[in-house]
Amino acid sequence: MEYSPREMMAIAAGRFIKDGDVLFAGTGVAMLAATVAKRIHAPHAHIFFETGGIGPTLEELPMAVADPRVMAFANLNAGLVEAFSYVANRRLHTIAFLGAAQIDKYGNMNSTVIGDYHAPRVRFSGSGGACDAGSLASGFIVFMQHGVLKFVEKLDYLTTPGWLTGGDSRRHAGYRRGGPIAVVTNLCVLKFDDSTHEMYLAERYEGVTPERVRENTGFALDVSRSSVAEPPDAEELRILRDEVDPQRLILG
Amino acid sequence: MEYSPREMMAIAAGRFIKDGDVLFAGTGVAMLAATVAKRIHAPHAHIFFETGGIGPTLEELPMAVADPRVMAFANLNAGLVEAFSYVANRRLHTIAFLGAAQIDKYGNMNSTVIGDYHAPRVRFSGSGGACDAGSLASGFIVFMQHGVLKFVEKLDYLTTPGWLTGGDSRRHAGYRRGGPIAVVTNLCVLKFDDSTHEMYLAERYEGVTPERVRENTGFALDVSRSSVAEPPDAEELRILRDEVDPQRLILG
Amino acid sequence: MAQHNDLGGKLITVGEAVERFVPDGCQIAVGGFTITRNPMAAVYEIARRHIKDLHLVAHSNGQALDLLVGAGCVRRLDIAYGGNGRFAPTCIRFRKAVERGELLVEDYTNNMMSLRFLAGALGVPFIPSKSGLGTDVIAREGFPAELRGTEGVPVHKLVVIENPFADGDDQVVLLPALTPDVSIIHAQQVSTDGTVRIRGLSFADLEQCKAASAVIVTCEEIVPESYLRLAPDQNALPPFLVDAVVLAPYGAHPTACPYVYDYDPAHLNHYKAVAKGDESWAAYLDEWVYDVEGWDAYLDKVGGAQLARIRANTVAGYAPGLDRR
Amino acid sequence: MAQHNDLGGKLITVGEAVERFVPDGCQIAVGGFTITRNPMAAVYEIARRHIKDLHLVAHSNGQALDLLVGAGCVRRLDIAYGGNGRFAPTCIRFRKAVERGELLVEDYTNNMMSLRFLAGALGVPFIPSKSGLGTDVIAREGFPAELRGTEGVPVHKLVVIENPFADGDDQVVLLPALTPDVSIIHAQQVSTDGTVRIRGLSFADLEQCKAASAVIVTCEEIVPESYLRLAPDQNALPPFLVDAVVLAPYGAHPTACPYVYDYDPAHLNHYKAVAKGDESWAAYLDEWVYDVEGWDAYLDKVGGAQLARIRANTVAGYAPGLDRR
Repeated sequence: MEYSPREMMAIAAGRFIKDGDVLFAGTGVAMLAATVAKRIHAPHAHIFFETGGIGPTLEELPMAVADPRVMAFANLNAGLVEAFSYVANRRLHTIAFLGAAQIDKYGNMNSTVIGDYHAPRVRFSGSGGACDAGSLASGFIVFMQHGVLKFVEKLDYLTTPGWLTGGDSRRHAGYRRGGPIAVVTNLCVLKFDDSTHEMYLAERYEGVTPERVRENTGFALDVSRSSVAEPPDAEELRILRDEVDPQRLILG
Repeated sequence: MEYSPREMMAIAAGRFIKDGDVLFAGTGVAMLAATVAKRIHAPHAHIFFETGGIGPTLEELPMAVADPRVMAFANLNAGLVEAFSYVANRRLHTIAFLGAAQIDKYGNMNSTVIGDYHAPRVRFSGSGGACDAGSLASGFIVFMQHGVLKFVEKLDYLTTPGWLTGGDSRRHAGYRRGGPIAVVTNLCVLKFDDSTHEMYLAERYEGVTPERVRENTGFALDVSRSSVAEPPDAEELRILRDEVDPQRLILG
Repeated sequence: MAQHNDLGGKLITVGEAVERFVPDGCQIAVGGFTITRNPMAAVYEIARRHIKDLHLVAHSNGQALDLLVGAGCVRRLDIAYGGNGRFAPTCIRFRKAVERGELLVEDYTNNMMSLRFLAGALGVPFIPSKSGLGTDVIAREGFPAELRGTEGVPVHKLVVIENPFADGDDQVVLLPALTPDVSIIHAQQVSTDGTVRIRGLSFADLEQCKAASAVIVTCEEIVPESYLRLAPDQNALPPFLVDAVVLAPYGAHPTACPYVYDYDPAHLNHYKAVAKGDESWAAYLDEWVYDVEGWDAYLDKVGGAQLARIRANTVAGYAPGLDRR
Repeated sequence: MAQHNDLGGKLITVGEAVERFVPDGCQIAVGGFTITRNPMAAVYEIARRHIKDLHLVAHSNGQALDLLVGAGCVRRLDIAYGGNGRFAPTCIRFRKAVERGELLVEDYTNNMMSLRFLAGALGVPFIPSKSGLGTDVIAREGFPAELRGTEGVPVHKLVVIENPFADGDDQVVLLPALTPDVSIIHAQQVSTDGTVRIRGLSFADLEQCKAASAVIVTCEEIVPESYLRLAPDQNALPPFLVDAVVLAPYGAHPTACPYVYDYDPAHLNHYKAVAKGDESWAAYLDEWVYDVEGWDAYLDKVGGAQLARIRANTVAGYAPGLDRR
């Protein structure tokens, strides 16, 4: 069965979601991943948005986290302060979905500038809630297009904390939990070593070689532990295409 | 026209309220003062409660600041955090009405214990919101029964900050505004000297001598600046008795 | 409307809820304020089970506080106000317990306590305040030094620092966050998926629940999920913060549950009278707590006519003209 | 229903409101978030009047932010996110202005900015956070040293301290409170006594208004005081915090006003296209800002059919099936 890299990304990321997780979603592929997972294997997962929309029915896909569609028929409508209190809540297993312009081998991310901070060549949106989710959630999953300009040795600006400088550095910085769980790209799924917290290739999609992943990564990457990812099945694709994004707003 | 000391207290205190003031009310005489003032000379005063009831119609008198009557037909119902943010709001001229077990010559008050703090002879309710209103509001007005056990040289416990040790001490402690404006008792109205911030007798009620006030005050009191208070007029009494507390829940 | 399900196992009896979430010695926050929306069905159950050594953290939860203290369930108390409005300017059993040295008390203020719950809810270790500078609320610690840093007791009652964003003369009080083991509140409605709606003032109930490790919600009724989803702006807590739901009609009695029933002045006045004497108080406990089988029996004792008398006007939220003297 | 009064002098035109409360150089917060409930009628008016040197403080107020920046009204910006969701992952005129060095930017996060407004609302000088430790959000200051401590700019971007209630390894970020000169929000309803009701998410609008020195509320409609008093739980701001009320139907266009109208995908896509070129952008400003007499003329330009197309289903809150590509 044919499927696009974006469809594979949504399904691969959705597999990290456990039933009962509380999901901090953004727009884009993250929303697809969360919604598909909830409809397939995590029916008791709760989706919420940094804007304060908690548990909406999402009958239509939101185009932004402030879209009225994140408020419609929700469990409750709150505000930013309350939404971030849920991200941080020690009782909840909150998983965030994040994207960025750059990522390094410890899963730290840049969504602020390319070039000098005070005279940037490119200015991006800035953190939004990404730094907060990276700081406060139980863990986060990253979506990236794979490429050497995005997977870099050194970030131009560290917006969102991953494993910082690896090892125990995250805990020593003052964080009690959290950190990146996986990076889901158009080529593969990357994870982090349990002790060094360095990124490694975990699963490559059908037809993708370890070499191709390595060529598209701007830092040395361990590809020795990789296997081929399970492709999406027909039911996953049907739900994704027919139920979740029939207008192909995000699938394109 | 006959009137009781409690009626005089409500009316005397109400006269300190200016149109547009935002009034932090408790139960008891404070509520009568606020309500009478709003119906007579301060129609644009806003009454609110530390529990979060903002601008209720008060068709019936509440028996506690959490009484459903402080919520009924209110401008809005909030919570404690929000209510105290209004007390502290620098834009608002918030006036609080407070009572206590003891008061000293600088208007500091005790509503916590009599005797040793760790083995008290008498335990009272504690601060509630009194310390907060004393700390954060634009000013506060105190209701007390006059007596040497209540107007004391030294408090057993300083619950609510008045002018602290007088002069500029309140500002040096870190407060930006506030402090006691007046003390309204069953005998008189006391104010505070503009520079020393010591209490003095400002107005004594009809038939009350300066000497009687002094005898009932446990510290040296300047009575040289006092005049006789204007008694309540018929309209004030009618509103108080017929409209505000027809059940005589507080007037007794 | 179909009969509600068991809310995924969350719908349990008040006895099960107390059994599971309120062990001896735990730190507990109860919702409501003085005479309104105290979770009394749960509080009576805690007293009935003789739960001991509770560390109660409260702003002004008058009636629940006094019953728990009077029944000997509480050993430590962080508190702003132990009173019940016009019914008891100082809660009577609370007062006696402190004067007899039966209770360790740490005094804060209402703003401080609500901010401490807010800090717990936000997941930050402390929160600043400009209240209490120069007062004994700041100068005096209530808990003995040996308790400091033990379970549920912060290493300092509070800390005063200079505002690092100012040039001086700007002292700020840092208050330690509260993260109670369990928070119990009473709400008007819980939906079949566990969403909570509170009507009228929420006091600090929501901050208490967000800060706590476990949340019990007793409620007047359970309503369809679809109903609460029609007006999400009015809902208070999401399902994922609620551990146990207890259906307890009149579960706040003798305190009020706005828009459902008023407080019960007859019971509160009776309480005030009997709380004054140790013997009459012991008799009250027997009559209303220990000899009562459960909440249904309690409501039978209150009596149908009295419950009818205090029923709230559903528009005003209280019982207009109720004799409250 | 009788025609509403002038709300005690508070009901003024959007021009009067901007004239009175938004001088050149002031610090301003605008409500809403990316493509929802931005106070656009006021924002277009600010642009039309060529207000200069604003210090805009924002979490993620996308569309308002980009128009104000693109019209050259903003000199300084405290910001968490300059984007517009799927319509513009980075706001286009914002991006150009930063890359050209026309804007001084201090980067925070959404949680930080909302907490900074909360601190301003609570009347405390700072508030703690556990966000951003070890990141450049903390390490890098955006504003030059010479601005520090001047009007509206804190002496430090933020301060990291050790948690005084812990034993070590517990760094905490202290964020300076925000107290903007003026906060402008758009609400669905204001009552004849000045009470404000917001439907759907409130974002950080309420904190912004409580922290500000002046508050302008533009609204879809003015309703009787007695109506909002029937459901006080649903109201957002009391009359005493509102300085000016502006009746501005469709006043959030092209952003959404939940339960009244959706965002306007046609306008947002057009905006995205024209914002990319300096000439086409200048033409947009002429066509939609400077050559437009006022809000009525703006709505005529949008056109009745398009306003009908985006009208919200009053139950769902948005326009189901709206073509949003």
